This record gives sequence, structure tokens and C-alpha cells, in this order.
Amino acid sequence: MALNPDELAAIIAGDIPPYSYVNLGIGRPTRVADHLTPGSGVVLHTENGMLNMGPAATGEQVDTDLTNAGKQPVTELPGASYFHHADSFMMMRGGHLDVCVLGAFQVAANGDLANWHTGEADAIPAVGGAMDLAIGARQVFVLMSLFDKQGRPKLVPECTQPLTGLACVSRVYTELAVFDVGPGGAVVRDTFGITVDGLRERLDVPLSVL
Amino acid sequence: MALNPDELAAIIAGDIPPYSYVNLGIGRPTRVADHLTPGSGVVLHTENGMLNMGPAATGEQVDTDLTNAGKQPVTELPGASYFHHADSFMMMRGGHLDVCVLGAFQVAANGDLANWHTGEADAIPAVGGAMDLAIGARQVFVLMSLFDKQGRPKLVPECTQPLTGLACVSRVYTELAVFDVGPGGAVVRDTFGITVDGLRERLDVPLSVL
Amino acid sequence: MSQVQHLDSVDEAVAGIEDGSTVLVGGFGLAGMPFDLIDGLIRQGATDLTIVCNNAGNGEVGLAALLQAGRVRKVICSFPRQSDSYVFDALYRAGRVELEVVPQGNLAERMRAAGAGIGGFYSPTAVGTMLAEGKETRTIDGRDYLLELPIRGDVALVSAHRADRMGNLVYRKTARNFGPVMATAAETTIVQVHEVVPTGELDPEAVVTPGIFVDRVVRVAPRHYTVQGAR
Amino acid sequence: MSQVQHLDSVDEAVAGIEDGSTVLVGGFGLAGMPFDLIDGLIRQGATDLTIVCNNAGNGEVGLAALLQAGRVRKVICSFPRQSDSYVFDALYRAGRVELEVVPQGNLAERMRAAGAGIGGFYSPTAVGTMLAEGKETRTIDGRDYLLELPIRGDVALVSAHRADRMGNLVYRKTARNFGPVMATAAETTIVQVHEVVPTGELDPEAVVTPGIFVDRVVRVAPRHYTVQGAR
Repeated sequence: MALNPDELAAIIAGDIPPYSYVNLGIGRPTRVADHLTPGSGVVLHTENGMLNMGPAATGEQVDTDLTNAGKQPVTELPGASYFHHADSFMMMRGGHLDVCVLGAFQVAANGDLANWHTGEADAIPAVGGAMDLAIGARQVFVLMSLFDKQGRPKLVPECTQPLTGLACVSRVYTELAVFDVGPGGAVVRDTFGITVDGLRERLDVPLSVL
Repeated sequence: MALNPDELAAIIAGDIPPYSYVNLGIGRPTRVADHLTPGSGVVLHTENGMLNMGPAATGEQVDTDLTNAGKQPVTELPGASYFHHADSFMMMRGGHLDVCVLGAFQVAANGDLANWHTGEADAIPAVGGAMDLAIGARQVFVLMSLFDKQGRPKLVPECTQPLTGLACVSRVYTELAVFDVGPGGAVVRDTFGITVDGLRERLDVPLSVL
Repeated sequence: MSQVQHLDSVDEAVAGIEDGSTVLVGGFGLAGMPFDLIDGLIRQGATDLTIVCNNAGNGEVGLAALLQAGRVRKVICSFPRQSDSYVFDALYRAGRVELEVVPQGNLAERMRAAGAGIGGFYSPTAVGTMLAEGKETRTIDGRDYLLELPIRGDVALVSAHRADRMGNLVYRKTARNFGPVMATAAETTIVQVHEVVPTGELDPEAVVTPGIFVDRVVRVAPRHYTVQGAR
Repeated sequence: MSQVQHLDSVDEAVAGIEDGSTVLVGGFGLAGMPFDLIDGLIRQGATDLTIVCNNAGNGEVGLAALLQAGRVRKVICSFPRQSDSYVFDALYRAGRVELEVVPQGNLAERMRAAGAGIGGFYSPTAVGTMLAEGKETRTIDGRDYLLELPIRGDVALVSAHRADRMGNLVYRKTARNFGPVMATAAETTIVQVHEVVPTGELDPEAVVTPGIFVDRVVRVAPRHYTVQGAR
């Protein structure tokens, strides 16, 4: 059976090595946090200037001076630290984050990422920290649906939408399968309710198997 | 009468505008601090990571974690702040210091500075923060004797010793005279026990008068 | 020379900002947004401004209000489009405001470069993307980089938590964000704070922005607003 | 992966440093010098080292002792010659150690660049001097700059004041100096501290080096020594 977003987030959380420093992108990747156990030692970074970010703030906890990269109110865990934006992006761009999890419009088999601009003529471009994260984290995981709303594959031979970063994604998590991507092309690590041949029928990308 | 080093330091202190941020170089320039009154509002920067440095520490005040750029023990004034070396040199190189006072081997009439390397073949070169200060502070004052031990002028048409910075000095304080230097050449601002013509006889530099 | 001015009103704090200025505006979304200074800037009347800010305004307050007032010629930011950036969106689609999108890390680092006297730097971000267009690419030690140039402000508007009389600043939580970087990168740095304490009361080890980077300080009342997404 | 290791001894803390390593050594003169880690490195035996440090050792302790032990191939520093740098002076004059003199601001900024993923930067310092030889000069916006490249360490040895269990660090006064910069610029950052406190005891607003930059921590006793020039 295809996985639901929550099941997929749980799988990603399980794949993040203990004690990693991790940045979770805005939107669906945020859900990965719900599946990280305190015992994992994983430390969350938010690019607006904090390490050891805690869960979403509720009720009385809400503090307008304490938000995540999606501008939602969050909490602080013991051992947290605050820093300014240049220092925060130094962590990202200097290769100090172990993992980031991003959403995507398209990922190419070689790891190219498109996740910031739809490419439509009237779209207002907004990149935020996506390009910095894409090239900065040691491992970039993508969490996305395998097909867009029109049914077109989002794992592609070559991105047709504007790129966020070159050859930067290492793994792609989708509801039907998990892939490694990179110089060796796309490799199927796991499938959910579909065979590898079933994937091959629906994708234009050569697939090897782990 | 020619001024003694203490009188000269007092004159420099008097020329520093109130509330300036000032860095005093190692050695003789340090003495300028003794003539700055608390009411002047002048804030001393030391490049090893501190603003609002206080006077030399004595006796019980000595703290091995609190030194000036000459590695001598100093004290902290109210309103002090500590920062790391990259931030400290950001202040210098980014043009945030109003004045620095440096020693010199030679200053050229156009403001070129030589104060880090004797040029002797067997000298061990040591530049420290001199080149950063020279190009960073908004005004660079030099405090030096007008002649070296061999009696040669240290205010020169062109530096013969290795340069610290190009056209960076704005004023030169010596025991016999104070000069402005820069694109317009050397200008005598003040003399002590010598006439301008007396200076002209002893220097190879064309002198105008303020 | 560099004496920090403690002003009694926001209007005095923003006095003298000229038409055509580049204004660095702190804040990430609403956190750290210098609302009062922006309101003062609207009253002050300077126009034809270039605004450098991470976002392009939320709702109808702060930067959105400045945009709505028609004072902004150009916005340099990383993330203009948000759920409540309708003021900017409408102006942009009407061709009434220019937009330069800069990756967030480059935005921060370019302002730091201005504050640090760095003439330019090679950044790993945006290589091979459409944001690399027109930029010099250089391979150093086997990796490709883009040359990025400093962003300087004529003015920075910053919100901090607490200042002392010398202009030393501390911030609160993630409201710190761009404030300390922008304070270094502008000719005149104007700061709104919630509290001014006597000199000597801030821990010298914990000062985030030393007073050397601060020109004017004004105390304002904390503002209460609703955070989007609060559950 | 990144779990900070809290070690019981200095010898464990410096284990595995390889011959030929580039070692960033904190401290400005004696303030912030990681004496115990350097002593440990001498016992550990790694040789053919490149040392990056502001100075080249004082008296016969710390870096001077490492030099004396013959383990150093090259020193990269801003200010080798001091009143009590006789160990370095003798080795240098004997041709037994290489020296690269780097202006102090470039030294700090080049390590920051390594830590920040910057491929290189244009520095205003040293233009037109003999330290500009062999470096690219570029005019940007009417001012001349030199291209400076990052300095990366295999290892950084840093002395801080206090750590928590997550490796967050605070420093004391001007002993902070190069520590926070070097911690970002090395593959493995090893820190000696005077105290380890439970996680949550350091003020999150006042952490100077977040634990993300720290790999190993060892507690050592404060060392008492005489400061030159103390009156």
C-alpha cells in the first residue's frame, strides 16, 4: 500500500542518524519532527537563528519572538542557542548540518533539485533559504509525492522547472518508493504497494535496485 | 621646545573627538589612553576582542583572561563587550573605528605607512593587526619620532621600508611638529621649538603650512 | 562623533532619512520587525526607497504599510511571497515595485560583507540556477562559486530587546535574526528597543551588537500581535 | 553522528590526530591558549604539523613546547616575534620551521570563510604591500582588494570557559579571541573547558559557540601563570 504522509515522515525520522543536526523545510517536511524521539538526540536547526528548536507552541507557550522558518510559533528545548542570520547560514553553507529534508517540484536522477519556482510566467519568485540548504547540508533528503496533480512524474531524467541546486539531493522519499539519487542515477531502496517494474512503467528514469 | 612623549600623547588625546571609537597600537600609542578623560566618552577597542577597555590592571586586578593587544593585563569599563576575532576585525576593516594611533618606521607625504617590517634580511616578519588597522580606521594617526636613531627623517617623500598600507595615514605627531599628510602632501599643523624653515632644512619633503 | 543618540520619539529617530535611500529593515516575518520605526518612516515621508528585508511585508502592518503608502521603488529580499503578502503581490503584479530575489544566505552574507569591509565573496549558493544569471562563476579547489557583492544600507531599521546608554544591544530569541547583521552594514543604524538600561547592566559576554554599530536608539512599547499558524 | 564526546582525559581528547595535519590553535598570546590540549598533542606524538595560530609561542609552554619538540613543519600566524618567542625565533633562524605571515584580520576571516563555505573573498588588507605578492588584486567599486582563500583545519584545539553536555560553549573575556572562529573551520574541534554544566544551564542568548561546531570536550583545571607586563 502507498504510504500516507505521516507514515512517510516516520520513515524519514527513522533514517536520520542519532545526534544529527537537521533542518526541516517549510511545509510537509516539518512533520518529520513529530516522529523524532527525544532519545534520538537529533537537534533541529531553524535558519531564522536557532538550534535545538522544540515542537510547535500552543496556547500560553506562544511567543511572537520565537518562530520557525515557516513563521509559526515554536518552543525552545534545553541546550538551545540563538544566533543571527549570517551565523545561521554559516552553519548551513559551511557543511555543518548533517541532514536537511526539503519538499520538491522535481528531482532529477542525478540529484538536481527544483523546488523554488514553478517556472510560470506570472509567478512571484521566492527562494528563501532553499538554495542555501540544498548546497549546504551534507545529506539532502526530499519528501514529495511521486506524481504531480496532473499525474506527471516528479522524479525525472532532467528537471524542466527552474533549478534550486545541482546534484545536491541524495535521497527521495515518496508515497510509493524511496530512491537514492546521484552520480549513479536513481536506485530504488524501498517500495510501498508497487513493484519496481510497476515504477519503471510509470517513470521515465532508468531505475536500478539497491 | 621639543615635546616629550608624554606631552605628545596628551596632544593626541586632545585631538581625538569626543565619543570616538579608538584603537591604540602596541607600544608608545598606548600612552594616549592615560590622557583620555572619562568625560571624553572615547571608547577604546582592542583587536583581541573587546570594546570599552579600561586602564592597565595592577595587583589583584590582573586576570590572565583579560589582556590588550600587547598581551598586557588590562581592565574592563562599564559598557564593555567581548567578541571573537572575526567580529573584532570586522569593526576595524569595515570602517567602524573613528581613529587609530599607530607607531611607524616611515610615513610618506602622501600617507603611505611603513611600520611592520624593518626590511632587514634576517628580520622575522610579524605584522599582527597593523595592516588591518592601517586600512580600516577612518583616521589613522601616527605617533613617532621625526628622526630615526641614525638621524634620518622618518617623514619621507617615499617609503623605502616595506609598506603596511597605501595612502592611509592622515596625521603624523612627532616631538618637533604635527603634520597632515595625504594627497596634498605634507602640511605643517604645529611646531614645537623649531620653525617651519628649520623643518624644511632637515626634511626632504616639501612642506606647506596649514 | 559616534555618541549614541537616545531619542524621545520615533519621529526624531527616523528624522533625516532621504528620498532614494537604501533602507535595511530587520525582521523575519513579524519577529524582529521594527514596526514603530517603519510607522515613523511612513509619517516622515521619504520615498523612492530601496528596501532590503527578508520578506516583503505581512498583512497591512510594518513593511506592508510602507509598500501600501507607495514609498518603495524596489524590494531586495529572499521570500516575498507569503500567505499574507497580498499588498506586495498586488503592487508587484501591477508593475509598481521592482523585485530582486536573493537567496537568504547570500542576503545575510552580502550585508555582513558590507559591514566587514569585504569587497566581494565567492558563494556556493545558486550555482547553476537562474539566480546565477549575470554573475561571475569561479571554480576554486574543485567547487563552483558565484561572486557576490556587498549590500550596503544608508539606513538600517532594527528592533532589539534591550539597549544600554552606550547603544550595546541584546535581542530576544529568533527576533534576533537579521538585526545584528544589518546594524553593521548601514551608514546610520536606528534601533527600537523595549527597554534602556544603565550602562554596565548588560553582561559584556552576552552583548550581541556592540554600541559601535548603533547610532540612534528609541524606546517603544512592546507590540502585541497574532502570529499566523498559532494553534 | 555528531554527538559531542565528553572525554575523561586530555589524552583521549587528542587521540587520532594524524601526522601532517593542519591544526588550528586558539589563543592570543597566552589568553585562550589550550595548554592542556597542546601538552596532550606533544605526548600523542603527531608530527610534521602545520600550526595556525595568532602567535608562534611564548616562553617554553604551550605552542612553544610543541615547536621545541620538533613536531611543527610550518607555522601560519600573524605575529610570530614577541619578547618571549625565543623558541620559535631559534628554529626559524635555523631553517627548521617554515613561516607564513598573514595579517591578523585575514587570518580570522580566512578561517571564518572555511567555516562558512565561502570559496574566497576580496580583502582590503595588505594591498600594495609585500604580503600581496602572488595574490590576485581586483578593483571593486573603486577600491583595491586582494583575493584571500579559506584556511581549513583538520583539527582545532580551543580553550573555552564552560560547556554544557551538548557542547555549547561560553568563553571568558578576551580569552575568547580566535576560539569561536577556529571551532567552525576544522574537521574535528577539540575543546578544553574549566567546567561542564548540565544541558539547559547556559543562557541560550549567550552561547557563543553552539554545539554543532564541537566534537570533543575535556575538562581541565584552570592554569595559573604570570602575564608578561603585569604591573
